[in-house]
This record gives sequence, structure tokens and C-alpha cells, in this order.
Amino acid sequence: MIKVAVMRDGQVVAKAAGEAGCIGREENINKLYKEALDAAGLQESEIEKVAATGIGKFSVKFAADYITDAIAEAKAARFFFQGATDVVDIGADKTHVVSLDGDKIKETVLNQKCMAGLGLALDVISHRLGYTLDEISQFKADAAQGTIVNDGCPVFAELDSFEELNQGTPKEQVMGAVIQSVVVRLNSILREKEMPAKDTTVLLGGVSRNKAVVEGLKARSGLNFLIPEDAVYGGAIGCALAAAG
Amino acid sequence: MNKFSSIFENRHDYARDWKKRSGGKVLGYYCTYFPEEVAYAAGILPVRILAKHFPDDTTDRLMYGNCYVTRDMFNQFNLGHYDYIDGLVCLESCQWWYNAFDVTMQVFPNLWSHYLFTPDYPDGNRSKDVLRSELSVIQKKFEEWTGKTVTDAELDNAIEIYNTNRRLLRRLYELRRFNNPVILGSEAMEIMLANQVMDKAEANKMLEELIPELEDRAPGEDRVRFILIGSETYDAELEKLIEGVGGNVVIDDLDNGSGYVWNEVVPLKDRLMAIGLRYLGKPHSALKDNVWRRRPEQIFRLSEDFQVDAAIIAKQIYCHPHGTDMYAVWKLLQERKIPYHTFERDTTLPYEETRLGVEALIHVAKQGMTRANGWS
Amino acid sequence: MSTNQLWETKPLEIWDRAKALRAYWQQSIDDSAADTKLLLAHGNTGDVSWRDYFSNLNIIEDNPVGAMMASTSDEFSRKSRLASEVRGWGREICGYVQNCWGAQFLGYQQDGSVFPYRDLSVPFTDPCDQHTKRGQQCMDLSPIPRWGGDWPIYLGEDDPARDKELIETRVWCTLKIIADIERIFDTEFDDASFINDIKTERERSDHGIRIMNLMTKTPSPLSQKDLYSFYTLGGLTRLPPEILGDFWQALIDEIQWRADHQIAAVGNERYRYMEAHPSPWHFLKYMRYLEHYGAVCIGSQYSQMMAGSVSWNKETKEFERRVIRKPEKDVENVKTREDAVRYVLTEARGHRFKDDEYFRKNEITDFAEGFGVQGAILALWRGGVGCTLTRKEQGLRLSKMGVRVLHYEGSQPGDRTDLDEKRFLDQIDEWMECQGLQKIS
Amino acid sequence: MKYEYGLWPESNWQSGGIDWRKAKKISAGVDVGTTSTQAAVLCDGELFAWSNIRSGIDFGYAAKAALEQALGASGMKAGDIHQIAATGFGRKNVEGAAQRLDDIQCHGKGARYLFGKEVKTVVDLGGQTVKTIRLYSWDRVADFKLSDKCAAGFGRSIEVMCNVFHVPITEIGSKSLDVEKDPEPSSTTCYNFANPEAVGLLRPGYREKDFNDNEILASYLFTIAWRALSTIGKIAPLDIGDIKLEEKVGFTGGLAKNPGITKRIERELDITAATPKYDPMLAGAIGAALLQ
Repeated sequence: MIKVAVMRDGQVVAKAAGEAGCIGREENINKLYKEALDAAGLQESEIEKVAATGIGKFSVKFAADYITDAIAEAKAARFFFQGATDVVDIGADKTHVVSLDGDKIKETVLNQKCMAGLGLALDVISHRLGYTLDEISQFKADAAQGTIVNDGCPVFAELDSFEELNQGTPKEQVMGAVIQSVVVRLNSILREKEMPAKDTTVLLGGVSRNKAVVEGLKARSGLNFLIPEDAVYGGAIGCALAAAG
Repeated sequence: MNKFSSIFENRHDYARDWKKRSGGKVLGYYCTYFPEEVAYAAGILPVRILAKHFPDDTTDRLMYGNCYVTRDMFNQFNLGHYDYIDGLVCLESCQWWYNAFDVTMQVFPNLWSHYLFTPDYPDGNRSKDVLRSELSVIQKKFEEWTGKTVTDAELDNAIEIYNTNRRLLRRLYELRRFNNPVILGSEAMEIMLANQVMDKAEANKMLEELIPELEDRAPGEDRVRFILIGSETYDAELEKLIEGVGGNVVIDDLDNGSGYVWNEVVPLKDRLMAIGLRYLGKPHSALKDNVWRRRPEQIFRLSEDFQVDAAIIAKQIYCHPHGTDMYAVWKLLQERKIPYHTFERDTTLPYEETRLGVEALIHVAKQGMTRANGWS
Repeated sequence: MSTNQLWETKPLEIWDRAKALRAYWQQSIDDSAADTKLLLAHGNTGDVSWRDYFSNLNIIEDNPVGAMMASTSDEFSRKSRLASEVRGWGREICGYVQNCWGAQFLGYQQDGSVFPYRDLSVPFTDPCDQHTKRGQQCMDLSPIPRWGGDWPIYLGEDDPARDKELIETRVWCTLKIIADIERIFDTEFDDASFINDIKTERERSDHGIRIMNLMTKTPSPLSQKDLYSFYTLGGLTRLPPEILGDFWQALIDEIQWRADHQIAAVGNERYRYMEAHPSPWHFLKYMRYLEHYGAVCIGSQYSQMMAGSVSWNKETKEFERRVIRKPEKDVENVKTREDAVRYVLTEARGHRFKDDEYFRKNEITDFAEGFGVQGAILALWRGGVGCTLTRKEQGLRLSKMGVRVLHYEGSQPGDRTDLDEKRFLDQIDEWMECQGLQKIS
Repeated sequence: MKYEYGLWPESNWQSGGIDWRKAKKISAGVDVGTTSTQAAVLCDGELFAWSNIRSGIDFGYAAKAALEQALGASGMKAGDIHQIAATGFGRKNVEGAAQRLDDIQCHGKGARYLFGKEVKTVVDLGGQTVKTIRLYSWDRVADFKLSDKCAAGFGRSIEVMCNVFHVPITEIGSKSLDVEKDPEPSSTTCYNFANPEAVGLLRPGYREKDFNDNEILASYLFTIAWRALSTIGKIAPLDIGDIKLEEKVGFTGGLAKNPGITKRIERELDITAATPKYDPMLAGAIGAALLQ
């Protein structure tokens, strides 16, 4: 997913999001950039500075500066909540835990490769099981009812979910088990270094919209996440703030 | 039979109950090269740490690249399943086991612990002296720990109990030599696993009742005979799956299977040396088979003695000792024309995926005689 | 000097001599393949250097071969790894092993020449399980002799009585290897030079300790890039004295001069970091990338291990030789082969990886303190068990003392397939920028 | 994420030339895989009709739908089929199947039908596993190998990557071949590593020269071909030398229709694969129909 945020005087004036793709990625980027500008009613010339972040940041050819993800997330967290001490960004292809100390970044934890593409795997498996992301967001914590799938690797989790379907387990339970395995893995990433603070941890990224995962993670990790309204645009907003200097 | 599998199923309760009854200490060990007799003689119950998959979000902090088994061992301690363990002993064997031992000790520092060096070159001239000295070191530490000295009589008693146990378990293996064996591979494996987590004296009594019963049983169904090769096992799921498809594991080359019972302690005046020689002389595990190869020969001898039709090689993901031996095992099986199927195990055993390979192997082994016309 | 250059810098003069020595060694390998010299697998056990004392023996150690294959040709090392994987050595086997012994199955080397099949194999037992079973790959292919061997260690405080048996088994194994090679291959072990070398061995490792202490200075006169090349040159080639001449002494003098005159290996050195265990085959690329940030790598316990067993003295702020066990006979009256072997094996319980991971856990924090590093790159190799065993714990221990730790993942040191270079470079950028450093060159 | 690029077209076919009413023995085989399901109907051993649809998650329904689509407008009803056999991952859920047969036997038999007598090595590049089968001359299976656990799902991953790349699955193969030289494969252990790495190849300054779009596809498909090779190579004997397969080699399964994979495997093993008479994905279903 590409996310664009346009800011003026410290306020978000326009947002746009769309498919990134790989072939023809630059056209998608330019199209969305125009879209955001039109939404903000601005001309390209009126933009003082453009910065880019994320896994495909270097495809934004017209960016003046490239911001690393951690710094963008940290700025976004402080923008949404002044007292934020930790940021957890759960996106389609990475999970990032950044802990702040004053305005410096104390520590960052990136998810292990075996658990790369957590968000993407959730999207793929739920699509295969016939659910949209909004539907699985409404799943209750006990949906799995004892079904367990592999929590180490999404490919094995996908294979285990086929096995369960083949044994006749209803697909709600299988989806519940997949969500539970994602929650277990996310909790494991939170614990790799110091556990984030209980009440001052900001949650960003696309997966933050998935209530089932967020509630599961809250229950398992004991953290009360602060989830801003524009959580999905966290990286873009932080990047804009960084560009503003 | 089901007495053993129930003990295996709730092994933690058994151990807690044993502690109440005997008031003794429970010592966890990882590798089956651990000379249990010395601990038993000191009144300590040696228990093999077994892995069982639970959702794991505790081990990534201190572990990377481990096989699932060593992760689960550490995870079980974190989940409090092993709260009754008083001490842990680690051996010079697989480094992933050492890793599980080391990180467990960091999280539970007040456990008694000891590192016992068992030579990687078991057949060396001085290897027996090294193991003898290591055994005397651990015996002294047991004495400090329990507060009473270990007498020769206690050592003899322990040797006798363990040799009886091995003889009884070996009879289970012998029963599986015959056509249509009276006991299935999964039943035998559960008994083996139960024996590795319980007091051997009690196990002997139960075995002495069970084996005559088995010998009067009617022969089982005609099934394809398999040898199971690969990493140590911690449950009988794979054997049950093989039985579900018409096969039966009649023999195995597992360290916690045939390797656990294949030879006995030959009593000598120097008891510790006698115990050490047994463990150095047992069929080599993957990490100890480093000079002229013995494992391939042992696999072939077992396969011929038990008339196996095919071999199943089940290796844990990231199990490098058995990974390194794979070429030598494949080379032997191909030379001796034994059909084999290799696959990797992880936390969960996907039924359909594994069944695919086992069933195909049965057809390759039984060549053409599918279930429709005659055999299967 | 450009504005960001903080220190004066100059290329090493000793470099061309080192290149000449490496060329000589490469040539000796090709010659030995020609003139029926026995090829020994893996024998560089560090206790006894087999090549120096058996005239018709040449060592081809699989780690450097695996690393060289990976760095020179992605394509050929990938083919070798495939050849080894289809014969059973899958993903959990060290990349060096797969590269080197995969080519054995292909039957030809990178340049198309016939693979140098080994005639005998001596184990390099200690660092990790892959080493315990190392040298089996050629033995499993064809029945060549391979000897057993142990690297006995134990946890807890020193216990001389317990040590005695552990040393005896290693002495017996080493003596058996020498006697067997003489018997099987009808050759003669040069006892005299072996006994003599024991006397000079001391000062070669002293060189190592002096280099180590010089590199604790800021700016570091030598960076890991050069140190690691000298490490592999020294450890790998073990060239005879008449070829080496005073090479090591000349190297020490040049580094001493550079340290005295504050000549830096990296001109804009503003940040020092250490790494762990063997540098991956692509270490040049990522060290140069980090030099854009003014970050210099000062080595690892692995590359500094040339100095043998050392410990950090907090008072004198220096690394010094560490000897746990005094051999019964001191150097002067080591007369026979057995004395020499016992002397070599007794001195240190070994400054090797297993020791650091197993019982000297303070080693890595002392090392970080001694070299005054602000960061540490600890690689997580999925397949190399010995290199990965305690990386996560050490990461936590280092970050507790304020060192910023970066973990990156790959399959094994000698295997490019799994290293996502883009993700690694992004991680480096993030690691540097989160500590407030920007690219300056 | 939108899912239209990865949807490969479903298809079915009925032979005009066979009058099924005259057939003495009508047999059908249904191969229910994790990703795709095929049904094949044979009249006296001749292929009368087949269909190839996506499995979805209800394997029982997929089998029924596959049979219906195969029969299509031919007038034959499921009831007219004398014997139905099921194989594949979801074979247990196929109602009305008299037998549930082993996948490897079916693939061997089906490949013999598709490629003729001279095929000796069958490589099934499926969605979940890669299977390699060596056949005896009298069409029984001599030996077989399955892909290891970390190589699972590579076939399925192409569907996902087409959606991520925004490249239709039918063109990804040919596009990836349209490069002067194949770049190094991205990570060859697991598709979970390969996805982010392949997407990340867009990072400029990352390699000597930047990758154009086709080279990224080439690097990704080379990964899958190379991972398949690690299973294909295991069927060859253990002695010294490059991988030598017994000729003729036949590719079956979904990825057999992707030239980006098959051409690269052929080049690496320098063989030329046999061409199937019908859709290569039908091997399992045809074999099941013949084997009952």
C-alpha cells in the first residue's frame, strides 16, 4: 500500500492511499501524489519539501529526502500523543517496535524474517478463507475454540489451516486460530528487547485497524495501545513532519 | 498399555506425585547419553525433558535458529509446566540442547545445574577415563546436593534396576520382530517415552505384568513394516499417522528408542567405569558417529533383523547432527535398495501432507500390490 | 583533507608484501595438486600445524575455501550448494560446508579443474557442532581415514583434577593422529621443528596481543577489513619461516608507528563498532557502506583471536595473556613429542568460541569495554549453529551496558541465497540514523 | 489488496468425437489440490471431458463443481459415471468416490497418458509441494521425492506475488524471460523471504545496475525454479556429477504452464521437456480415473 500525507503548519490537510504494485509502481506513486494534492487544493509548486519512507521509498524519484522508518514512526507517535514512549508499527510487510527516550530513539526491534509479511499473510489467508479484512476484524477472542495453527511461520500456518479445513473444522475456528497465531507472534516481537510501556505505547500501521488482532494483543501483552484515528497514515505523517524539520 | 500412555500424557503430575511420595529430588536431562544410574543411586529421579507444542511467545528473546524441540523445552519452563524440576544437567552433545539448558538457567538461576562432558569421540582410548572422571565429579556434586553419600550397594542396585528395565523394554522390541506383531509402533513408543520420565523400579513392575499379557495377544493385522530413523521423538503422533495409512513402525534407530535399550551395563569392580562403558558402547547418536561410520551399519542391521519393507527418515527442522548424517544414511539405503522417504518435522504434524509421502512409500515398497488388488 | 576527515590516513605499506605471500600460498596449492602431495581436509586445528611437520602434506581448510567460493562466484557456489542439498545436506548445514563439499559432488572446481579430492581428514573439533562433524563429508564420499577428537570443556570454576583427564584424552588423540599418519602414509613427523616452534609460538601470539592493544586506541590504526585479511593470511597460509621472514614484526612496527602518529585506518572515524564471529563473505561491502557514516569496525572476538587466550585487565586498561593451567614442564625442558603436545594442549583451556559462549560470558562485554565500542553488529545465521548460539543473549548483555546492537539475518556465512541485502542496508541506515549519525561521504 | 492479477483462468473441455452413450466403461478421476481441482472423465480409457477450477476452501464442493463443469453440455450426468476415484489433498471430502487413491501413483499414471511411453521422470510443480517421480518402464512408480517443509507453498506464492506485482499470472512467465541475462535469484529458502526481497529489489544503488521490471520478475521466478531443483535433484542417483534425470522429463501441475519456471529448469538441467497432449494439470485426475 502507498500512503500520502500532505501537511500545512503542522496539520494534516490531505491523505491518499492506494495499491503500490511493483510493475508500474512509479505511475501509481505519481497518481496518488496528484490525488492528495488535489484533495488539499494545492499545486505541486506550493509544496516546500517532499520526503519518502517505507520499504519502497527509493521509488519516489521526486523525493528530496529519504527518512528511515523508525524516525518517521517516532515523529508520528509524538505528533498524535505528546507523552508517547513507544511505537509499534504493524504493516503489511514488517513489524517495528521503536522505544523513545526523550526525543532520541533508544532502541528499535524489527521482526524476524521468518515472520516477515505478517500483515500480508493475514490478508492472503483471510482472502483464501473467504473473509474480508473488515469481517475478520469483528472476530471474538475465543473464535479458535482450541484449534491451533503454527505460530512460527505464516506459510506453515497457511498449510495448517488447509489441514484443519480438510478435517472439517468450520472456517470461523480456522480463521480464529490464524488470528491467535498472529497475536502470539506479535507478542513475541514486543518482548524481544524491553516490553513497551503499559499506557504510553502508540500503535500504527494497517493491522491496527484489525480489532480482533489488537484486542488479542492487548489481552496477551497487557498493554493498552493508544491508536490514533490516522494510524494507517502514521509513517506518511511522520515522514512529512520529518521533512518539515 | 494405557497405564503407560496416561503416565506419559500427564508426566508432570506423575513427577509431582513421585516427589510427594519419596521426598526425593527430580533432575531434568536433555541427552540420552546421560548416565542416569549415578543419579538414581543418589536417590534422584532423572527425567528426560520432553517437548510439546504450546503457543510460543517467550523464546524469541534469547533464542534464534533453534529447532522447535529446544524452543519448546525452554517455553515449557516459562509456562511453569516444569515447576517440580530441582536441577538440570547438560552434556557435551547437541549445541541446541546446550542453548536450551543455558537460557533456562539464566531465567531460573536457582536451579541446581551441572555440565557433564561426554566425549564426542566415544571410542577413543582415553575417552573411558574422561567419562569415568566426569562421573566421579557429578557423583560428588550429587552427594553435596542430597547430603548423603552414594555407596557401592546403591550403585549396584541402580545398575540392576536399569539393566532390568532395558531387558524388559528390549523384549518389547523383540516382540515386534515377528510377522503381524502383537504390539503397534505407537504403543511401544509411548511405553518407551513413559519409561524415560518415570521411576524405573515402578516401570519394571508394570512391564513385568504387561509383557506376558502382550505375548498372549492375538497377532495384529498384516501391515507394511517400517524403520523410523532421524531426530529423537517426543510423542507418538508420527507412528499413529503411519498406522492410519496401513504401515507399522517395527523398529527405530532413534536415540530415545532402540539406542536407549540396546546394550546393558556389564558389572565391574569399578562401578562408575562400568556405567561409563555402557554409554560409550551404545549405538552411536548422530553427534558421536564421527570416525569410521557405525550408524549406517546399525541402521542396516536393524532393518534386516526386523525385515523392514521401507524406511521413514523424520528430521526436525534445523537439526544439524541428523542433517549432516543424511548423506551417509541415504547412501546406505540406496545401496541396500531399501525404499525411503525423508521429511522434516516442526511444531505441528500436518496430516494430509505427511500421509501423502507415507502412502506413496507404501506403494513403492509393496510395488503394484495396491489395496484394490490384494494387499493394501 | 576534506572537511569531515578528522584524522590523517595512509594506505598500509605492508600490503604488497602480504599480497605476495598470498600469491605464493595460492601457487603452492596448485603445485601440490600437481605433485601428488597428500591433501588433508580441515586439519588446521591450531594445536598442531600438520603441514609444517609432515613434508608431503598440504592442508585445504573448508572454511576459507567456502568463503572464497561465495565471494568470487555467486553462480558456482549456488550450484555447489544445490549439489550438496540434493544429497542430503539441507538448510541447517553451514554455508561453508555446503559450498566446499558441494563442489566435491560436482567433481569440478570453479575454474573447471578437477576437484582436489582429499586423502585424509583431521577434525577441527571445537567451535560448533558443524565442526565436530566437519571433515566427515569427504570421508562419507570415499573411505579415507578420519580421526576422532574432542574439545573438552566444563562450566564452573577450574578443577585441576578434572582438567587432567580432559587434557590426557586430547593428548592421546593428537599423538594417535601423528602416529597413524606416519604409519598409513609412510611419512615422518618432524619432531625437532615442532618442539622448536613451541618456543617461538609464544611470541607470534604476543604479536597478536600487541595488535589488539594498539587497536584499542582512537583512531584505530587498523580496521577489521585489513585485520581480517591478515587473520586469514596468518591462520590460513602458515607459511614456512624462510618465506615469511620478519613479515609479522614489520606489520607490528608499521601499526605501532601509525598508532603513535594517530594515522587512522578510516579517516572520518567518529563511531566504533565490533562484530561477532566470522565476518560474512560480503564483509567488505557492508564495512565500506558503514564508513560513509564514519563508522569503523575494530574486529571481533573471532578476528582478534589471533592473539590466543586473552583477558581484559580493568586497571591497566590492556588485554593480557591468560593462562589457566601451567604445564608441568616449562618450555625449556620440552624434549619429546609427547611433552610438546602436552605443553601445547595444557596451556589454555582454549580461547575459542565455545569457551566464550559457554563459560566466559563476560568475554564479549570485556571486549566491548576494552575497544570502547559504541555499537555491535551480531549476525544471526540460521544454519551456522556455533555462530548463532548465544547472539541474542549477548545482544541483551551489550545493550544493557549501553552498546547499540544490530542483528541482521542470513542463512549461513558462506551462503548468499538468504541474505536480503536491501533489508540489511536499510537496517544499517536505521541503526546509524537512530544514533544521530548522517552519511558524510 | 486486490486479487485479480493472481486469478488464473478456469477451463473445461468436452471431446466432440466420442459418443459417451456407446462407451462400455465410463470412469472419472477428481484431483482436489490445495490450490486447484481437476476432474477428468474417460470413456473406455479415452479422455472424454475435463475441467480445471480453483479449489477455494470447501473441497467437497470444489470436487462436485469440477465434475459438473467437466460434463458441461455433453448431456452426461454424474450418475452415468460407473466409477469415480478421488486423489489429492482434499480427496477425503469427495462424496461418491469409490476409492481414494495415492497421489504419486495417480500422477505417474496420468503423466504416462499425457506424455506417452517415453516419459520416465515426472516433475509435478504444484501449488503446495513439488513432487518428482521416477517411473519404471511398465508405468509403476520406482521412486519419488517431495519438497521439504520450508519450500512449501512456492507454487501458491506466485498467485500472491502477481497481486503484489500487479502482473497477470498468465504473463509473468513470458515477461520474466524477456531479459538479456538472468539476475541472481532472490532468497531461495522460502517464499516468505522471497516476497519482500523481490519487492525490495527496486531499491536503487543496491546492485551494480538497477533492475528493470522484467529483471525483478526474472529474479523471483528463478528463485522458485531453483527451489524446485532442490527437490528434482533428489531423484537423481547420489554419485558424482551434475543432476542427470532419466529422459524424457514431463512437467505437470500449475507451474508447468509458466514458461518462466519450466524454461529455467530445462536450461539448468539441459534437457528438453516432453509436451503434454492435454492441460498438464490433469495428470492426477486422469491417473485416478485410469487406476481404479
